[in-house]
Amino acid sequence: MAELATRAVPLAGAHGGTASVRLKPASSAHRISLRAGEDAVSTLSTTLGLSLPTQPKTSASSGSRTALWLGPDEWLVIDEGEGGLVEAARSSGAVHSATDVSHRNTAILIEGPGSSDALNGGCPLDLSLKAFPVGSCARTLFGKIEVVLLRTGEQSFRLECWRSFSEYAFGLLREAALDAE
Amino acid sequence: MTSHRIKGAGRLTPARKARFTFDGKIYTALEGDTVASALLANGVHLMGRSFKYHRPRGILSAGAEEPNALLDVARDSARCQPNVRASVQEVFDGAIIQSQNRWPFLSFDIGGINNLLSPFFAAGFYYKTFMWPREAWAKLYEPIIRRAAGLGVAPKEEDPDHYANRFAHCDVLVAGAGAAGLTAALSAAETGASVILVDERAEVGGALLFDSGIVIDGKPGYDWAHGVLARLKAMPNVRVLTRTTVFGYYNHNFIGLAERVTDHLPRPNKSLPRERLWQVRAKKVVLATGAIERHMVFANNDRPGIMLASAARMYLNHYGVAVGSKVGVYTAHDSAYEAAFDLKRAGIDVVSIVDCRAKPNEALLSAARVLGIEVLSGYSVVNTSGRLRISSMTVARNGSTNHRKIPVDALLMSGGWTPSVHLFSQSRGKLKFDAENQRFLPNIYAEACVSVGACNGTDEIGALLAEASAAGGGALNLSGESAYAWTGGMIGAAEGAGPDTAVKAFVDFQHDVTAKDIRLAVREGMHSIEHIKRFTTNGMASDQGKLSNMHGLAIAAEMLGKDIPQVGLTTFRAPYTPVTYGTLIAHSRGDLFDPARKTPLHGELVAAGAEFEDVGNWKRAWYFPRRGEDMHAAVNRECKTAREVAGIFDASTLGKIEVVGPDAAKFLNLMYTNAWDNLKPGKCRYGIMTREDGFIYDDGVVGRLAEDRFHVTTTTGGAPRVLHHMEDYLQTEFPDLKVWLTSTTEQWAVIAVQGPKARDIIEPLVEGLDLSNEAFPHMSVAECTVMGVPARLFRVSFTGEIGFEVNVPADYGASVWKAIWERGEALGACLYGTETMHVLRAEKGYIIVGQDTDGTVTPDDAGYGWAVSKKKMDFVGIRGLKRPDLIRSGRKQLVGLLTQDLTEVLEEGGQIVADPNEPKPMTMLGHVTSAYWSENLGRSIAIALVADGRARMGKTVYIPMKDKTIAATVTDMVFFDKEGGRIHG
Amino acid sequence: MLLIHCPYCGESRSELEFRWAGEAHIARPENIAEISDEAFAEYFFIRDNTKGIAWERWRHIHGCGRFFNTIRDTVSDKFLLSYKAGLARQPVPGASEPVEGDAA
Amino acid sequence: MRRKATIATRFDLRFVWFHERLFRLKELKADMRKYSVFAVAREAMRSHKGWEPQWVSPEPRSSYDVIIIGGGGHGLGAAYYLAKEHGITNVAVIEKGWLGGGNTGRNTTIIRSNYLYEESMDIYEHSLKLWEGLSQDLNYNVMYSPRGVMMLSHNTHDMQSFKRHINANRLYGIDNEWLTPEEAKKFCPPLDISKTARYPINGAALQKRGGTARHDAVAWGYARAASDRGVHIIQNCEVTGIRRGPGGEVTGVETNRGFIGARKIGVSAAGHSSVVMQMADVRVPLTSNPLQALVSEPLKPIFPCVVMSNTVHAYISQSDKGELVIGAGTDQYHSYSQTGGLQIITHTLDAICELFPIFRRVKMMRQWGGITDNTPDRSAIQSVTPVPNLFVNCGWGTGGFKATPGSANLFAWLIAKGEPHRLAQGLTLDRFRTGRLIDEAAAAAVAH
Repeated sequence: MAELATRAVPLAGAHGGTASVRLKPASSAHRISLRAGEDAVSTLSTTLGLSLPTQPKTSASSGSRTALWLGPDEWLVIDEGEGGLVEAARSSGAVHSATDVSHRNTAILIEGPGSSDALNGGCPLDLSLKAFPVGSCARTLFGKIEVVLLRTGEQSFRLECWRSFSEYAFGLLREAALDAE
Repeated sequence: MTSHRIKGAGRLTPARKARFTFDGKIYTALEGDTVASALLANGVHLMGRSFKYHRPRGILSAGAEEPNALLDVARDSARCQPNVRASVQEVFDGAIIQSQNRWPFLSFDIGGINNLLSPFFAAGFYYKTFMWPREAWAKLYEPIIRRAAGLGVAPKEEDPDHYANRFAHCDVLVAGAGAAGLTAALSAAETGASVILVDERAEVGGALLFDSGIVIDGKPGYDWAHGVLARLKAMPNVRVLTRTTVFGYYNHNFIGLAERVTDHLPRPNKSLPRERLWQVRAKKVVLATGAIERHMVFANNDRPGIMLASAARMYLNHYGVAVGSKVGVYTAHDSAYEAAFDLKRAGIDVVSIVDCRAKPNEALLSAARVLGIEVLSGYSVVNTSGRLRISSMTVARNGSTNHRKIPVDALLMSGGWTPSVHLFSQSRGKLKFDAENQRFLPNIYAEACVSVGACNGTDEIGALLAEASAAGGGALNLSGESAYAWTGGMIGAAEGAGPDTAVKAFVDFQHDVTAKDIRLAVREGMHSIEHIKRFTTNGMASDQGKLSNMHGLAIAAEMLGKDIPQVGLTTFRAPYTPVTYGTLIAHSRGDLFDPARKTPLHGELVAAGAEFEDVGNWKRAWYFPRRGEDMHAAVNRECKTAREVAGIFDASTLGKIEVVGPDAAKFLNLMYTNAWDNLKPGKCRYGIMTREDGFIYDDGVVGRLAEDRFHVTTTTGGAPRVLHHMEDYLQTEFPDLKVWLTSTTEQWAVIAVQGPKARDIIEPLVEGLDLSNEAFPHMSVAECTVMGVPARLFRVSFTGEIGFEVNVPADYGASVWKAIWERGEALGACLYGTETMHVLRAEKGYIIVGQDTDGTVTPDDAGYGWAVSKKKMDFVGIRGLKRPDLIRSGRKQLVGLLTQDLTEVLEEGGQIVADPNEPKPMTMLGHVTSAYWSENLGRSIAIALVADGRARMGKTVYIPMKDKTIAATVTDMVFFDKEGGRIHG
Repeated sequence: MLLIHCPYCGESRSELEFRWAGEAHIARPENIAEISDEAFAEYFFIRDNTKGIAWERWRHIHGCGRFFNTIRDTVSDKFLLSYKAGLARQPVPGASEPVEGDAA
Repeated sequence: MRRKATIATRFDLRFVWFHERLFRLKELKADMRKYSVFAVAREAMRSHKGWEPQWVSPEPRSSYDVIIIGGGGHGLGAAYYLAKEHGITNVAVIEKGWLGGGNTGRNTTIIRSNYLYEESMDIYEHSLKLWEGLSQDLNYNVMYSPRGVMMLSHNTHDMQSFKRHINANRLYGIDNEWLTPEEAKKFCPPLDISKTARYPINGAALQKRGGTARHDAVAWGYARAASDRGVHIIQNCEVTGIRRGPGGEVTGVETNRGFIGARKIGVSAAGHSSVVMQMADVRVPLTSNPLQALVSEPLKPIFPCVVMSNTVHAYISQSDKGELVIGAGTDQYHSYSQTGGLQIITHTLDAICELFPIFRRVKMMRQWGGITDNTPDRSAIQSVTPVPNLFVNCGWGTGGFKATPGSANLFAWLIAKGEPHRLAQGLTLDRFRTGRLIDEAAAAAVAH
């Protein structure tokens, strides 16, 4: 038996932020890009153990899992627990596509009163609580990269991006945080 | 402090002082002073030189429209800023300020000779001369002109300051915080709307800062403004941005703001940005941008000490500074009277009000009488004198030649007020001409936007407050009154500006455009206002015609005998005032200019000593030099080792798309020229993608993992556009297919192991898969376990050797790479980079899309005609490929080239000819697309696109270089292992 | 910078998130392999390039990823309507007469 | 007052005398139409009262031999060359707005000819040769300034592409040379050539004969020279229809000033070409996009040449007035609005400041947009059309200014002879049917 591979996560040791905006890399998570037609939503919801959101900009959570609506037939499902997302989707028997993107994406957690200001340093979305309440999510832009943004609390966000863009995302957040109120 | 600051006047605190230098001399200012008010307080009127004639110039205005007093303001050698308007820049302690466009001194400037030569330098003179001899323009005239032109000097060092950006959204954005803007903002805010209120000055108030005659809700205007400000600041739905310019009004209520954060601070906190760009999307925009006072156009109206009446009033009422001790007034509008009254009440000698109107407002005349100010109505100022500051004005009754010279040290002028419709125009709203008041006003709106107050032609305070309150959407009930109702105004040349003589009556101060220049332009056939502007440069200076446009238009209209609207108005463009590049760029510089993408193996590559190259956004390992090796030596070693033992390569940047669904094969059939339904799970195939035009768009190996799942690879640079292209067809043309696409480029770290010992290297790390040739032959794919993690293993080769591509989840990539390299190193393998990859594939004649092809190459041109299915009824490109030019003979085809001198490596991009002795222009057959030294073959090799290339096999062609001509023989493209046995082990 | 309504996201978002995708309702010929050179040139190259009301495609590429159609005035750059891909060419809102056009 | 004027006049005379001695000029024509230093000096002494209109704007005749639709550089130039080289003077140029008000007056004035394909080299080099003598030919100083156009290479792909261009140009007789980063820095001192830059510079291609010219002067110079030869220049006249005869041939144009007959019509309407062509039921493969540009405040000379980088999308030079003239990219959508998004400007400026970090404190003074007409292969169209006697010149995209004299000259030939000149044979509409494209974009990412 060969030795076992060890894991090296992006943004290891990255730190930054200010008193009003705290930045930290999220821990590793399981993720799938889930694609399916309308007819498969309810069975997939059952086997995944959460109800896949069907409204734009919304997410749904259950236990360690969160499903983010990204498009009319597309969800990003994140599991911060044991995983098994691909298998769960497969067990539905519905026609769908579940592709493991656990390592493609990485996430940065942004917390504090200035978090929306810092994000608006590069994100063109209206991040006021009225337009983007807790639980909202969207694929959008942050500076020159594409990200998926999830509002986890009034003053906290999770920013998902592809791993090779994570240094840029963290760097821009670090600089924008300096300018956040 | 000095004799020009009047005790008790103004709103600055005498105890709070700041020191600065101007042209090396130390001066004292008060906190809150602008550079202009501080210099005036010190008796300094001469602040600059004009662009063309180098005429002495002083401060003209107290705001953003300033055309004359442009200075260089610095903190240190890197933080220096040219062309700063003295009327806008606040003084800070330690500021180093210098005048511009003069040599050797501001008071004695050699360039002033241009003023004497001015008869020669009429508008457009340069189009008529400087043409002989032909070479002299670029060699002699232009360098002289260029040296003479330009105002400030660009900084020589990189800007050490940083800038910030903020996207924002609001219900109502209010531009301008004068009486109208404050009212609109308060009205909107009280309805609960989110409001952003913006003003370019350090303080809110707008005209209330100088206009002492306005009372709102029973309070002096200034006090009322600050009361409203306090209320707004206490509201959570309101953001007030001062020192912030609304510089651009873009599509769909997208508004650009530039906020000056630190330029007024003596020692700014380093964490603060110098300026902040706000990009605001507003549901509604309220324009409350006020109006700008016009100057009068008369002879020598540009001497230092001559300024707008409202500016003098601002310097007095807000800054407590007297702009002169013997002051004359020349006006066509009532407002200048109030300036005169304020000055007189402050104890300044106002010698005369010269009003070119025959019958000024009776109330003003009587007020003047009470104050003891002489009013000369029906008179004009026809000239001035004074070298570096005005010393007298010459007045004459209109129509009379009897002149009277009156000594003055300042002359205030007012031609009335021009509504600031710049932002309205930028929004593409249509203006209408208000003939009665000779002004353009907003008429048809193009955006969700409303103009209020002076910029809308609403001058009366009560009406203004009501209009602004309604615009805000609320219902404030404010009362307002002003001391006098204003009437009057004129545009165009006043008496004493001509009619058409050698007199210099300035229309555009900065560019030295005079009334006679405008007339000359019309005489020369420039009848469109845009032609007049471009011919004379009127309105093209850094103030963009804020003062000059209307005058220029009126003079042209008079010359043409047309109404002003018929002559037109030049287009207002963003920015309203100049905006620093650094602000517009904000964070996008250095590392944040453009993301540099690194693979999961990057750290390992760095540790192994790799040199990197940029490929698209990626940093890729180029080669791995060992001690003492240059690139050539390293690549030669890598090439040899890879073929003799094995090489290990980071292929993670290859684009990957997971194509999943019951119709996956059907979809790929349409997207690639090849057929896919007959590819069995566990097998791979090289695919070529064309667009409808039939030219090669991308290529890559596609592995079928299951009936309904394909792992598609693309070129490194092509990944995003290929996915977009596929989505386009899937969503638009073939929406009924049940298949989905997911980018997995970054999910996998890809380690290519190539060479005779490739299998030996990876075998011990792989579980659950028999890697033998029989069980896992060339072009196989399988899911397995590598070092305990789920992996996808490809048996593929881009080198012609036995090859594997190990795909493991990216986080495990570095660990697996380390293990593979540990085994590889022990067996004598090497790491290799993109350069060696290029050589090895060229030895085998494998093409690189984008290097050997360029968007004009068909699969057949590239020698890949076999990859185009003949059986398929349809695929993207099927029709384009059959067009006449794509099937004609004589097309350029990819072939091999062998130089007759083995050691001669061709230049990539070298052009190929059949007859090296043909005179220029020569007939080119094609070009060298790839060329390398092949250590394995002991000679140079090349790939080239050559017209009719395959028919030229064995023939000699020539590559003429700058210093020599190289002969080469056309061959097929496979240079190494022609039989292709090695790939199968 | 345009503000574009995405019919799938149900709201208007910044142009930054979108990619323009050319004129709408140009169907790929069913029998594309058989059409003439002229017909192919017409399909692949020729566009109306309308000055005025134009039907066009956009993709919410950095949002929901969907292609959709819009009606936009190419002189004012105002959007008059956004609608989902696959729907027939929609009439101009507020126009009194139906606009001619194929339902592709 | 009077005394001062005398001093100035005396000085002017001395200046003229000096000028004359320096260049031994012999031309002393009294003809008021002729521009020269003497004419300027003479006028200086009488307050410039003697200048005549540069071009005359007569009432349109009922018909012309040729009508050119579009009064930009290309259209005015074509009229000039029709008169000068083909003896066809019964010509009108019809412009819906003011002369040179389209892309002629809105571009960043870059001139070069170092293109890749023979079809492109032919026309752009023909153009460059005409630029070199244009001021003298027109008797109008268009300020052609061959200060050098330097295109930056940032990676291996750029280098391969540039060397392909350089070699092709050399064999074709067009100057274009490879510079090392150090040589590039020497030619343009503000350039940052540090290896640590995000997109380090690994070399550059320099065309020394490339440069800039004064855009407005090109339109005015052609207008004046054409007018001198009898061409009618009709502004504020919008074509609303193209009338056809029984054989389908053109017979004239409907305009907002009535019908004007024509035996031949040449359309040279840049961004509006497809609109005009549709009046004759001809569809051309064009997309009109906003293209933006901007200038800085005027600065003392700091930038000696023209620099372009296709990789980071930046185009910059400094005008004689001292403004940094910067070309931005095209907006993505088709539009006739002549405005574009702020993001295009910011993207261009961050590229400029990456190459020239010292410019970060410089200020943008004015931004604007034009309408570029882009073809699928980013090469121009100069062609006969399916309609007899209707000719089209369009699709110059972002490269139209540099092509002005060459395009105008060859378009005049096309109209006069009814068939393309040898140098413009590849530019016909037929290439979209045959697939024989001239794909400069495919070869070099952006043609500018």
